[in-house]
Amino acid sequence: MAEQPGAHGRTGATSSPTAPASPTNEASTDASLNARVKTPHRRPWAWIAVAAVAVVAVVIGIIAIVNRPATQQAGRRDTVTIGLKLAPTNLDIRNQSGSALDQILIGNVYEGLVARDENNQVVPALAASWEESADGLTYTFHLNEGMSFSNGDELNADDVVWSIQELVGKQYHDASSLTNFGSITAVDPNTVELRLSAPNSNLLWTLAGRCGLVFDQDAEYDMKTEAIGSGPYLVSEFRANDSITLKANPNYWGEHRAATETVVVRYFTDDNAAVNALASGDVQVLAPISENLAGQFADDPDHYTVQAGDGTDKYVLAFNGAGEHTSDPRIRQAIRYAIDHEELIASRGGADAPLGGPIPSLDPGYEDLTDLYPHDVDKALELMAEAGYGPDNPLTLRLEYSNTYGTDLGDQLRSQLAQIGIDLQVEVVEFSTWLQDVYTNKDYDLSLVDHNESHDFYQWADPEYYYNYDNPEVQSLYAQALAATDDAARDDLLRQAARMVSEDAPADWLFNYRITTAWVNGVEGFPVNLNQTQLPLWNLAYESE
Amino acid sequence: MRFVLRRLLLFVVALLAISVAVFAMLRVLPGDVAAVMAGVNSPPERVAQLRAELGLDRPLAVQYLDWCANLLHGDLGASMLTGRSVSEQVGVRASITFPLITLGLLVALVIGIPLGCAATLARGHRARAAYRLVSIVGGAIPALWSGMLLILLFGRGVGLIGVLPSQGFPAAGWGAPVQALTSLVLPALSVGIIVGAGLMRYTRSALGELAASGYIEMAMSCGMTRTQAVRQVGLRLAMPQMVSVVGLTFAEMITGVMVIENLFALPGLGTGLVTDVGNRDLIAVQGELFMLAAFFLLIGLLVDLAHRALDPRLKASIGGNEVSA
Amino acid sequence: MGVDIRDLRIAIGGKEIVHGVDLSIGDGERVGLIGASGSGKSMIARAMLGLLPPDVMVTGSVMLSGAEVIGAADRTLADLRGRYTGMVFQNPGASLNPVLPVGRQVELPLRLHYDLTRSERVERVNAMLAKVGLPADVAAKFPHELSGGQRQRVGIATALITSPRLIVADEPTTALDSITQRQIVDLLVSLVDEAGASMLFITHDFSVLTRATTRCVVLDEGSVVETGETATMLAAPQDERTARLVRAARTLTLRVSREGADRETDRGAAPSDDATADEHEGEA
Amino acid sequence: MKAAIGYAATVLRSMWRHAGGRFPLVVLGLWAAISVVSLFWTPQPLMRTDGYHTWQSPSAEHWLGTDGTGADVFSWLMAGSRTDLLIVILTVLVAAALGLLFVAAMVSRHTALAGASVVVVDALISIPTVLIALVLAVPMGASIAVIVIACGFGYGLNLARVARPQALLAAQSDYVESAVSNGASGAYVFFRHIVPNILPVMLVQLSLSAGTAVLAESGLTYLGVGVPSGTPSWGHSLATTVRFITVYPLTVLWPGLVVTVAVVALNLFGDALRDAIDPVTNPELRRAAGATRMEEDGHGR
Repeated sequence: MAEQPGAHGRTGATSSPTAPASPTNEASTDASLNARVKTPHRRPWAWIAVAAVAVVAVVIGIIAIVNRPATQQAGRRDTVTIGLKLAPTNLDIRNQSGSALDQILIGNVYEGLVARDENNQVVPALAASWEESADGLTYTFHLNEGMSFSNGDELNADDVVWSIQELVGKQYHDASSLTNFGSITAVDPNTVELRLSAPNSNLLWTLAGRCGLVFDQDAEYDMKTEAIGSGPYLVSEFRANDSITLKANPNYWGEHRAATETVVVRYFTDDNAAVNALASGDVQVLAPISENLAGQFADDPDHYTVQAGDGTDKYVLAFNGAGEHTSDPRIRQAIRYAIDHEELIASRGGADAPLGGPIPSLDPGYEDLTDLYPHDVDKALELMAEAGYGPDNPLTLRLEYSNTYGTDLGDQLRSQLAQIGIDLQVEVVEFSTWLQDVYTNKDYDLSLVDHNESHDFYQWADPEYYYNYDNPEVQSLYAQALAATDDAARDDLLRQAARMVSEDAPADWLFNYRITTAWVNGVEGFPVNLNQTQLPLWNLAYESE
Repeated sequence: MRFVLRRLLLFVVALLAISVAVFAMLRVLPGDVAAVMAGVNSPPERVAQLRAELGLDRPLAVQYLDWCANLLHGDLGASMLTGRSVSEQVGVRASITFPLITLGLLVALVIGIPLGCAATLARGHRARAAYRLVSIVGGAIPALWSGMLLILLFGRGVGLIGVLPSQGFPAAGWGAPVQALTSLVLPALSVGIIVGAGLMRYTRSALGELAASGYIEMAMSCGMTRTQAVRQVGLRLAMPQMVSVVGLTFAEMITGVMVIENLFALPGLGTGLVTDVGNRDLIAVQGELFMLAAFFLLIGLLVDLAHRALDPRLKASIGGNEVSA
Repeated sequence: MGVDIRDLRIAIGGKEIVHGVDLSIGDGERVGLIGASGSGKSMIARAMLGLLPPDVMVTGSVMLSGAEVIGAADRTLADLRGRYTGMVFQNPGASLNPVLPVGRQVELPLRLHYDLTRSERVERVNAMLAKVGLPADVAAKFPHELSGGQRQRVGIATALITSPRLIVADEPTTALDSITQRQIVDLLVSLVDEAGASMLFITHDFSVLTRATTRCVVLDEGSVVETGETATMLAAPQDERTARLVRAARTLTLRVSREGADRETDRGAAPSDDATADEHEGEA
Repeated sequence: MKAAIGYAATVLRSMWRHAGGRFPLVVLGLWAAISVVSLFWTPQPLMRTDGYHTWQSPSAEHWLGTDGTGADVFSWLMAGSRTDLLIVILTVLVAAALGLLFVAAMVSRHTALAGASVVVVDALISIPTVLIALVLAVPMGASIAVIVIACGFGYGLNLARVARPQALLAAQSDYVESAVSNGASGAYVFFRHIVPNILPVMLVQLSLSAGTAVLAESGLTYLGVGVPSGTPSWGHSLATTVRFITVYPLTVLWPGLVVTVAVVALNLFGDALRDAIDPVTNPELRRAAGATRMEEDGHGR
């Protein structure tokens, strides 16, 4: 805004626009004033500008230095930051649902009698070994010796008994999956005996989840904001929906001692922010990373590793078995024929696996059922025509699902189903609304959920479940499978049941979501498989190059 | 004095009205926090049990009065989901959001007012058209988009000149002041540019009106240049109006701020509110909405008071609403 | 040497409003510039002091005491204004800074141009306020707390505080009732004469003109129509347009003074934005 | 009525004559035209997705490429224009109706009502639009109605506040006094005398609000409380693609650009409208009105 000459346009007169000097001397008729005229001084704009530029430069320099990714000398880091997606709102693993809690707490902070490994098999944890009676009704667990909680309290058979009795007595979350539970007693400080009223072939697996967790009966703390367990880590800070800081548990008793002193877990709802965090070095691991965004890291193998892992996430497009139109099996089958699973998977980056039935590859009873309902639009059109609908006479159906899955799937399903004369009205709602409408009130035609739990076939054997799927044969097969004392027999029964379910088409399994994990080279020991259900971090280490 | 009392009374009445409205609206919503806690693998009995534990099965009026009673003690209750006290939770989130808004506003002021002055003083058709274009285009960019563009430019690890963090807030919060501040720079720029463009427009029009007025001529006739007069007298005279505009902007900025917080993964009030509404954590939402509303009402009150303090013509009059036009 | 204006032309948006005006004011002379509304007389006054907005095209020559005004740098002009020249505006309510106490307003030209201590300035301001007939406590008051006549006295005090050689008074009495008009004109004339300054007095009111000026220039639609002794011209206008102006001005004066008085009372009751008042006038 | 059409024609004509007015008129005209066309035709069927051809670069088939579901970006933007147009029109109507209602209350002859409404407007105006939208979205779900109600409410309040001084002047004017003393009803006086006086302010303010509504649509849709899934809108296009800006910057460019251009056009429209309906700056209007009153010395205001 410097003053420029020519304020008044041009001078038309002959007189030159020289700066007037004469009036300045005798401008006032008051001589005493004329003597004290201020000498007009220009402000040193140039200097101010230079100073401003300098200040900005210095500030940017400081910012750049402060924010430089901490380039410490190569070597093992004592802090590793990992980025996850679904954030827990509280730490109360006994009451709050959601796999986010299982993921971060089980195996890290809380430990169960038994645990699962990367292949979804049951392995020892607090119990070093166990025996099962021949009738499958009594399980005897032999606990490790010298176990303790992070607060120093001893962990013995009494704590185990108390924890499971509390679970059953107060019906904490997941208590219902402890089918046929009879009683639990402490035989001695290191032995626990669990009795069932009838055999439950799922028992050990169930105990590897929330049901088998052991809590300190003497500790008093707010379960929502704190966690006291026996695992290799303890929660040093928890910010709801944002981050959890895990520190190595100094009182840890076992072999899974934390390899890294501090693990910071950050949660990103925005995929782009997550990717930026990995790119900028704020996190060293990202799981999951959207396959479509992983390209930039996959293309840079010198610095990053990108890998997809197996999981038990089943994207279930459920058809309401009691729905006005979806109770017609022809329509359900038509929908299954109409959906092009390969296309869905391709649009998501191609990492996911097709899934033709209710049991994913890591669960017992898995069988490739994808050829039961291959993509066949003609067949679908035929079935629709039988049911009295077609492209000229479309059937309107409503699909309701939670906004956590994005809008793309709905758009794609609408497009695919439009070809066979289904006008799909897609409603993307909040999870709580979905819970109310679909899960609780069963008021829906189609619903889409990622059922990420493992061993969850019971859903199809429960006529009260929101699927409204009631097949006594399936229910009987599942009951037999539960009662089986032999794993092979159990798997066979489940296989039969799964095939039956898939044939009935109470739902379409869009795909088995495989989690893509990306990490900075030098990170070791981060589980790739099943890392959205349980994420043991004790072995996680980062050796920077 | 009477004016202040009246405004305060209004403030209290408005708060009360808002509390009832928020409560009533939230309680008739479908879905509840117990169902969210129970998740998709729990039998209905478990939901009922949780409802009872959380006290959601009591009559609405009882719940409301209970909440009001606690409110009188300055207790907004504890979030059903996180178990933390709502006031503490809001405080933690506000410690990100309000600095963000303030920084954004600062950016807006730094951009808007000088550019507005320059636009007023610009000579020639072309210069003025250019300024106008800047202000209009600047105000027409969606926050989402400008935020993204800024990340592409300056985001550390992804940007062309990647020097600034583009996501998250340091775990230590304001305990690490430099990191905290730098993590707010890009978000603040994103919101600030848009608001700044609006402010520039407003400054220009307010000053433009004043520039042709006798006040500027008078100041010039006393010996100021036009630039000096516009900056010293014009800005000062525009200030009462500007304060009102900035006050309203402050409230309206929260929209952009919510988007920006999501984009930059900042755990502030915006992201918190969206999550809590989604989880039907009614106690928390109620508390947050109430505090936000109270805050914005307070801003409104302060703006009105500042407006009066800045304009001696209003200060003198009584029951000023008749004149504040 | 005073003021010498040669072939002054002013155009707004390509439309010429003042068409080559010549005018000169000698040292210590009081000259009137008279013309109907829209004749361009206020524009001339503003062009003389460089007050016109930058998009107004001004050509020709305005010499203030030997210095060229047209085309001079902003800063140079600003240095002249308030020191060599002082200006009294038509409507003090719309020109006195409403957020500045009267004392600070009057002090402004002193502060901008002269190196005085604060107490020296206060002393001069108080003396000036006394000279224009305002009570001492006015210095701490805001313009809106004063009556129209008092405000114009503040305006005069501001214009004269530095004892400039040239006073430009742009319709200083139009917004006032007729009794106050006379007082203000008399005050202005006496103060100008006392300081030995020259004055350009702009008005459309011949009755005021006789009191204020010795010589006058008649302007009509941007051109000078007639120049001469004020008294002579009033008695026997040479030009037909002057004659019309004289008649028109006489009737106009009556009406305007009444309106002005009305407006004064309005303001006293409810001080309001002057912009609003102007619009109000526009509606009526 | 004829007079009103003539007035509108004069205003539009003089807007067209200025460069600053022609651009918004062209853009808005194009916007309306595309909205109508998109109802019958889009280059690609709107709802067709193609998982094998996601994130395609522009081609003869897909003029602006495809998005993450393989849908045609250009078709979606075309169809989005009608949703945004609808939102803008409805929001403006709601804002105008509410604004007038509040103005009527604020200049009402019942001083208690007038005072109370001034106070209420002052209080409500400080509640951000997004909070209203967020709360509304819970029972209503994501929907256009949420945007329209929340924005219409907020902008209506703004309008009332801006138009109040003019309305007050009109309400205190002589012709209203005389109309009232002649027994005219309140509604008659309001629509006959006060509304015409605040119309210029209203039009300008509403065109600004229209621009803000387009921006609000994109923001609210991103937050999940705006346009529902499956309804094409610019905000939807922006929100669903913006995450991929680092990978497919070109695809994200278009929705942002469209929104920006539309909002610029709406703002310029407001400015041009203000100039065109202001008798001081628009000589044509003066001529049309038969008024030849010149401003004193040409630089009144």
